[in-house]
Amino acid sequence: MFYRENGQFKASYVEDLRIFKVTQDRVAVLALVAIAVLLVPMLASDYLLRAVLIPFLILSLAAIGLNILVGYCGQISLGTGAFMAVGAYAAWNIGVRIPEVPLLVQILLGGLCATAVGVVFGIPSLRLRGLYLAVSTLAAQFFLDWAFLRIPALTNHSASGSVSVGTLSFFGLPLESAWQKYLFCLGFVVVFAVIAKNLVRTTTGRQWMAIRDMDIAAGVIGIRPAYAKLTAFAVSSFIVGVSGALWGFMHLGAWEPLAFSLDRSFQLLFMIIIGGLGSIVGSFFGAAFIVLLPIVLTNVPALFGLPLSVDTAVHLEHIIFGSLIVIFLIAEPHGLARLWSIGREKLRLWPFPY
Amino acid sequence: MTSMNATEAAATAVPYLAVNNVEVIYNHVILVLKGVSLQVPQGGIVALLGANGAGKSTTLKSISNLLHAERGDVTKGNIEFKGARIDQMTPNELVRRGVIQVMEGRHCFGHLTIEENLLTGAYTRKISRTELRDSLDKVYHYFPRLKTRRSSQAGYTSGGEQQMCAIGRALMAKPEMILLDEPSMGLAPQIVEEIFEIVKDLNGKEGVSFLLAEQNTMVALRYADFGYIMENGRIVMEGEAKELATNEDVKEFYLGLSGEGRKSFRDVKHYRRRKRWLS
Amino acid sequence: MGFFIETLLGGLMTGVLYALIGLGFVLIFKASGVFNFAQGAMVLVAALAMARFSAWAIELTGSMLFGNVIAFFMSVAFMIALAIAIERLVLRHLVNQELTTLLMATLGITYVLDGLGQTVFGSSVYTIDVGMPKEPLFLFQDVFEGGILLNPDDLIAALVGAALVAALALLFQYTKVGRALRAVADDHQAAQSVGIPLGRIWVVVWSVAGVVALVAGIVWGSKLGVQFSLSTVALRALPVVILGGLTSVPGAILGGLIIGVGEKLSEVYLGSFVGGGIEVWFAYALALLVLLVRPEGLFGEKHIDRV
Amino acid sequence: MTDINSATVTAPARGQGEVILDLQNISLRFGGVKALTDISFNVREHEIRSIIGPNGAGKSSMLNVINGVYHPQEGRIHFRGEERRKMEPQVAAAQGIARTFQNIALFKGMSVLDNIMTGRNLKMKCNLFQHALFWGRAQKEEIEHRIKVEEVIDFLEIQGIRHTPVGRLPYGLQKRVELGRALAAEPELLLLDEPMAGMNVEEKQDMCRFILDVNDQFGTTIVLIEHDMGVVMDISDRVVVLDYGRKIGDGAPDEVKNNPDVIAAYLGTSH
Amino acid sequence: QSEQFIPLLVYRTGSFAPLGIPWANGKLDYLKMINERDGGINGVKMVYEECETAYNTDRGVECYERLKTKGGGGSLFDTQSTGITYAVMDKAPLDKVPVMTMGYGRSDSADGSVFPWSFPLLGTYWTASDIIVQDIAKKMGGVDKLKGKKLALVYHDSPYGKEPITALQALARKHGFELMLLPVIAPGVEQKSTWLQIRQQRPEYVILWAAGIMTPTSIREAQATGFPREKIYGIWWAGSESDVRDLGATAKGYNAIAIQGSADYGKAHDDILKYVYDKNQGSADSRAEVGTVAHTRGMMIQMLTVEAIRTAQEKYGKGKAVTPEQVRWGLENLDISQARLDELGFGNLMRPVKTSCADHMGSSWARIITWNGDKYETTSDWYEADMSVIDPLVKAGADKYAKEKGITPRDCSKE
Ligand SMILES: Nc1ncnc2c1ncn2[C@@H]1O[C@H](COP(=O)(O)OP(=O)(O)OP(=O)(O)O)[C@@H](O)[C@H]1O
Ligand SMILES: Nc1ncnc2c1ncn2[C@@H]1O[C@H](COP(=O)(O)OP(=O)(O)OP(=O)(O)O)[C@@H](O)[C@H]1O
Ligand SMILES: CC(C)C[C@H](N)C(=O)O
Ligand SMILES: [Mg+2]
Ligand SMILES: [Mg+2]
Repeated sequence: MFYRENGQFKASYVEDLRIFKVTQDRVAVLALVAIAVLLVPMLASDYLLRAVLIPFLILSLAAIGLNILVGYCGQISLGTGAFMAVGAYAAWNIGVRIPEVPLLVQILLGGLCATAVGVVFGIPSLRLRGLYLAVSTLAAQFFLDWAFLRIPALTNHSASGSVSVGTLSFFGLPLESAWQKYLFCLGFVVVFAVIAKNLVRTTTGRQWMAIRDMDIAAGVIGIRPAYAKLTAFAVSSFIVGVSGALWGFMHLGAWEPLAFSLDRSFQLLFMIIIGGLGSIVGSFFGAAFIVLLPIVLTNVPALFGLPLSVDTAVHLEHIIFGSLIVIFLIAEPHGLARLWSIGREKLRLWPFPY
Repeated sequence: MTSMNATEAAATAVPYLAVNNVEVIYNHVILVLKGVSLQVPQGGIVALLGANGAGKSTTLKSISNLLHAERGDVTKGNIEFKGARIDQMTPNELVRRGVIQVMEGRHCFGHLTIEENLLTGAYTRKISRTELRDSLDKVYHYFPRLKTRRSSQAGYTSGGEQQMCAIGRALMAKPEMILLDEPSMGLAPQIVEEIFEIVKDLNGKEGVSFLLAEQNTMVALRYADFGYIMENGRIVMEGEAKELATNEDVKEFYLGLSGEGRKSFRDVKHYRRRKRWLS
Repeated sequence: MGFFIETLLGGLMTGVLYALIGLGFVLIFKASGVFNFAQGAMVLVAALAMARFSAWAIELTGSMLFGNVIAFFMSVAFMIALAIAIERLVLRHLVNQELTTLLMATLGITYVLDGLGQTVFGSSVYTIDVGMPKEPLFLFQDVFEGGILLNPDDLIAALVGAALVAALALLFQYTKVGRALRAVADDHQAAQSVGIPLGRIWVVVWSVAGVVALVAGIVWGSKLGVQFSLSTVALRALPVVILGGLTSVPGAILGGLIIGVGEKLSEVYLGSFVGGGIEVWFAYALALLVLLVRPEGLFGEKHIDRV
Repeated sequence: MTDINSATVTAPARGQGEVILDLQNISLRFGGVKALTDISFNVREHEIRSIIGPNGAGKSSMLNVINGVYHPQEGRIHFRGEERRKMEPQVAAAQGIARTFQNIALFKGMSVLDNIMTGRNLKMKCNLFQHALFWGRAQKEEIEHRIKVEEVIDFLEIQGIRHTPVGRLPYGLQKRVELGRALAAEPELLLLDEPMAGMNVEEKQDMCRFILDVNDQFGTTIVLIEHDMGVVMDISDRVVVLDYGRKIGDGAPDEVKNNPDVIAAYLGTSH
Repeated sequence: QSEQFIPLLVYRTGSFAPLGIPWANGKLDYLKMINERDGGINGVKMVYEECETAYNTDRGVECYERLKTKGGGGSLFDTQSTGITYAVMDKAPLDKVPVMTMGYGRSDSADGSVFPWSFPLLGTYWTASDIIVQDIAKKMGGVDKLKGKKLALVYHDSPYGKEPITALQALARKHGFELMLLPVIAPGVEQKSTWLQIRQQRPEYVILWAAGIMTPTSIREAQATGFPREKIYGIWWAGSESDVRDLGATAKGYNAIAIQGSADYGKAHDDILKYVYDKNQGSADSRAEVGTVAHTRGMMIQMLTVEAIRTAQEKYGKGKAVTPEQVRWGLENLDISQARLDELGFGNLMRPVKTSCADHMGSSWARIITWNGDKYETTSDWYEADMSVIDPLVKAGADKYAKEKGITPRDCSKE
């Protein structure tokens, strides 16, 4: 009853082109952003910010990047972790070698390096498809893992192979406390989410989706497959690279290649599948789900006073995690985003069932 | 009145296949069939007609239980075959009982050759090599074109060849009841006639019953005994095929015949709004 | 020269072991068009089951041979039960879904198996001892200095692997079930429509894949010990099946050999120049190179593109 | 036997225009399968040119040759006077050739509107960065093209399903959307592969109307494959008949209808 | 309040679980024993919470974030992982929590003037490297025999495995031996080419920087390529019973370094059995685990923790819980004499430790143990690292770190 779009007519195409077409949605999203910017930093505990919200934001960003490639352009990638690593290491190297470069630029340049690498590893996509392509991205994953582990120049000859970042600042403002880092990440996420949404709702996005859905037909319409695929790789790796740099700089502070291992790639893939392939909001849902689930799972038994040893808890977490993935896929193969939209559909029809 | 006759016909015939008041919902939200009931008598050929999106394919798939694969659910009603409920059976059991569907859009196994495609049709039959050979020859006899393409991968054959392959594959199962979804689609006129001749042949000689969803109303009504017309997920009209063929509305909307006979496609000037029997 | 041959042999042996794991992938892919990421976890679970059952059975019977045989059959039963459970609980509900969905489901299964396997069977290192000879053989000692080293356990494993491959290749090529499997992989719904019982087919295939996983688990487990990390060897086997073609049983073997040899030679001869540790990505790069020439792998089925 | 290819074809009442597409001695093989053998025919500006023939005759392959999906082993193709031997479909699209497919090739995951918008892909000039910001030019361009697309949507009367994902649409509507996508490109040459398969008479009538109107209003040249002889004979200007990859007839509908080779190979006696 | 919160980062799952489980149990058992036997430290009960890292750096960081402020502040973090240590190294000074890394972690953090918050007590990978080389030299009949010889380092390719390289290279330069570096990719189950290379190059000895599943795999591959087990030296984390037990005779002759005397059995073990296991409070599945090398190390770590807290209490108020910052002071002013060790039941397991502002390691004693097919035997006398080699490396590393991070080192002579 409350969620109705009756009476909201779109009088112009500009209105129809809005990201959130229903007034209620628009209000809700603005409110959400306002809360995220104003209320959360004030109210959230340090732990909540550092261990939940910051990882959630950064992983959402990475998921958006990956979703562009997998969800929109249909190119399966298992090398996301490696592309994050490229962003992180590149930004770090720039910072170490040219300390004058401001942090923001460092991170964006990290993203650009990831773009370059992403495009190179995207080239096989011009010939390969599906799982065979996934293998080429796995090659990227393993090769880059190796490179960051074995090429001393990339870690500035750090003996342990792990690198760490110094004190951070954003154009003179310190970036030390949790809320500062949180706001910094939030800024990135909002900006890139809007950019990503813009891309996917215009020609670029339609080209990607066309390639995903049927590449021959796309060619017949005049879409250049090579261009579409490589731009998808480029944009996706850029966003993923930026998120990698944020992950390294804002979340970890110090890292080794293992932080961007294949597990990370799978984790991100899970996020977008659970969240919803080809959906920007879905990326947020997926990230929230994956970040929160382990935390909930470790805390819930304690709430009920069940003492679980950590290893049982971890194994149980795996079991529950795996089962939930399967259950979700069965319930709705298109992810939380689709469940969300079905929910809204029902709400719109409510109180009538169909 | 046609509907009077129809009910009489249905009452007298043995309810061989009976669809009773079926409701189908896709994806938990999209209501597609809104209480469909129909019967196919033993040895009958029944046509299911209707516009695009009326729900013909959905009806057939709810009988053959292929709906699950499309996230569709029969939420109300039931389906009986030879007196037994079949709505909970797996497609495999149905094929064993003799009910098989030829799906719309061919659905050949692209990587298998034409001959392998045909052989998969006999999966449920426990028969000797020679019997299998005979069945295969029978199909090749019906569709000589398939024989020449027998060792090509189905994915590379032409649209019409695939259609023949799909029908031939179903015949390999030696079914008692075939649900044919748009068999004529994409086939050359000659072949269309041939296919319907095959239908008639199987019906006459082997007593196979048919429920066919067809857009080619003209041909369908010529070969069918009985017909149902669907609109928007409901049966809006039913009757003996001959009667339907002479019904004015049917003539106008499904046969393209108006008072003075068939009009050239070039001359049908304005887009006519389709008359709805029910909405 | 002696060393080269040795490395080559080592590579070939490893290759067959990879192929043994790759086989599991190929089986399931052929039969449902699904790439089963859970294969590694299945190897782990199978090996865990075997290790625990055999410890128990050997103690009970006091005979290593008997104990192992009993444990083997118990493990086979366990893998079949697992296959049935997977079909009931997962696959059945995902008929006709997109490939990515099924792929993800197998990733979900991986997690469940990892957790379940370790909860049920424990997470320490266990041993499987089926009495494989462990001491190396040195051949041609008079021809090459130090002889050529050959591990008899590898050799036995290779023979087992080759036998398994031959049997499965025959199954696929010449039986009605083989054809039905391929049909299922092409189009679930159409396969259902002609009466192929998807459920049963899947149970069969996952069971066979489970048994293959068990054999792989026994071979690898008796080499490495059975522990969580065993599942990671599956990732090493991935380039193998890709190279051979995801749909080809003999491809898995050939791919295994090529990758095994390529990997070992590269590590031994090139690795030292760049700091070592290159074999993992080298295997992938090798597979990728072949793919660029043949996008569907050496023996894989061509993707059908028609409009 | 007379050489069909050299036989001159009498120009029908309509379609007097220039030859815009000329195919000479096209042969296409797939391994051992000869899909097309030494086929020549042309298409004149503004006409509706039909290709008919039994199943597997090579009709779809012919369209695939015209728009560059298949590359014939032999033969020459002139489009608008320019010769081309081998080209990619994107290039054909850029030259103004659009088409629909026999097995619907819509982008399943996208809405009707987006599908049709992809048809305007070649006409849109903004780049990635402008799209990313979606401000100023990009937005203006999007709206301009949206207006064109809305025209197509109105023309095909599919307003109601604008935002529906195409995968959920019934077959017939999908065909219509596919036509919309091709029309959105404002093509000079439109290739239609069995646009009316799976439709009932009323829907075929609608479809014919659309085709004729496109042909009339925009002067679009149309190459049509169709098995419904009623439709073909009623609306085409000239008809080519293929059988087993060879051309067995070419001419005005009436001529073709009475050609004994054609009757034997394709039409059969009952029509 | 009168509870002292101890965060416990552990890995009971993952590829290092075989090592991680007894290790974590040892840590737990000691705390339980202290609570049970002494009623805590001067009446302050120890409370604790385990957090599973799976040896995964970012899970470790998350655990750290979660536990650092819990229960009045996590007294100190023993991350059990070099990787996690590196990651929290920069956070700890800001959060003011000490990081104690007994026998692992960042070797140059022994320099307390640059790393006030880090405590690699009892020895680092650099001191371990030196001691292993000392023993090898001894077996070969003198340091001069090393010249021109070849030693191979087979290592887990992670910060953990790479840490000793700096020291071994320095030693190679000093003694004139050649060092072969053979990385093994995590988790270390595929080592065929590594050992083929060893077979080809025939190094004199192999130094094995392995852990978890990688260790038995290495030994198996050594057998498969005919490399004598007597010529392998494992780092202490590769020298637990879980690494070799299942191999039995296959591993016979395999050497490992033991941090301090951690392969021995002491009175502390008896106390644990008595106060914990006899009351069915034991963390391990079987009491046989008590006394195994990895379990004993867990106990040692926890003993050092408890003693650091006790030291802190002595300064900041007995019988009161101390803050992490105060624990740091305790760690920096540890002074455990042999007498005190005997009292604690660690008399034969350890040698005295004394830390200071400049020396955060305290001591670097170690012995070599050898697997006899059935159990480990101590086969060497006590060694101490040659600090003339190690100290310059620590200094160089610490200076570089200070420069990178803009840290002004404390002046230890003033403290
Ligand atoms: N998988 C699906 N999910 C959602 N809606 C569906 C699905 N399949 C069909 N529908 C909807 O159900 C309705 C009936 O479709 P159906 O395919 O049964 O029609 P039809 O009568 O066979 O049409 P046609 O003649 O075009 O084949 C259509 O409106 C269609 O949009
Ligand atoms: N890519 C391909 N590979 C192999 N054979 C092909 C390929 N494309 C077409 N063929 C073969 O070429 C012949 C002509 O096919 P085409 O699709 O052009 O027929 P068509 O005239 O369109 O028939 P229909 O009316 O049945 O659609 C067929 O026998 C088909 O099997
Ligand atoms: C050996 C490993 C499992 C842990 C070890 N403490 C390290 O330095 O990382
Ligand atoms: Mg239909
Ligand atoms: Mg065709």
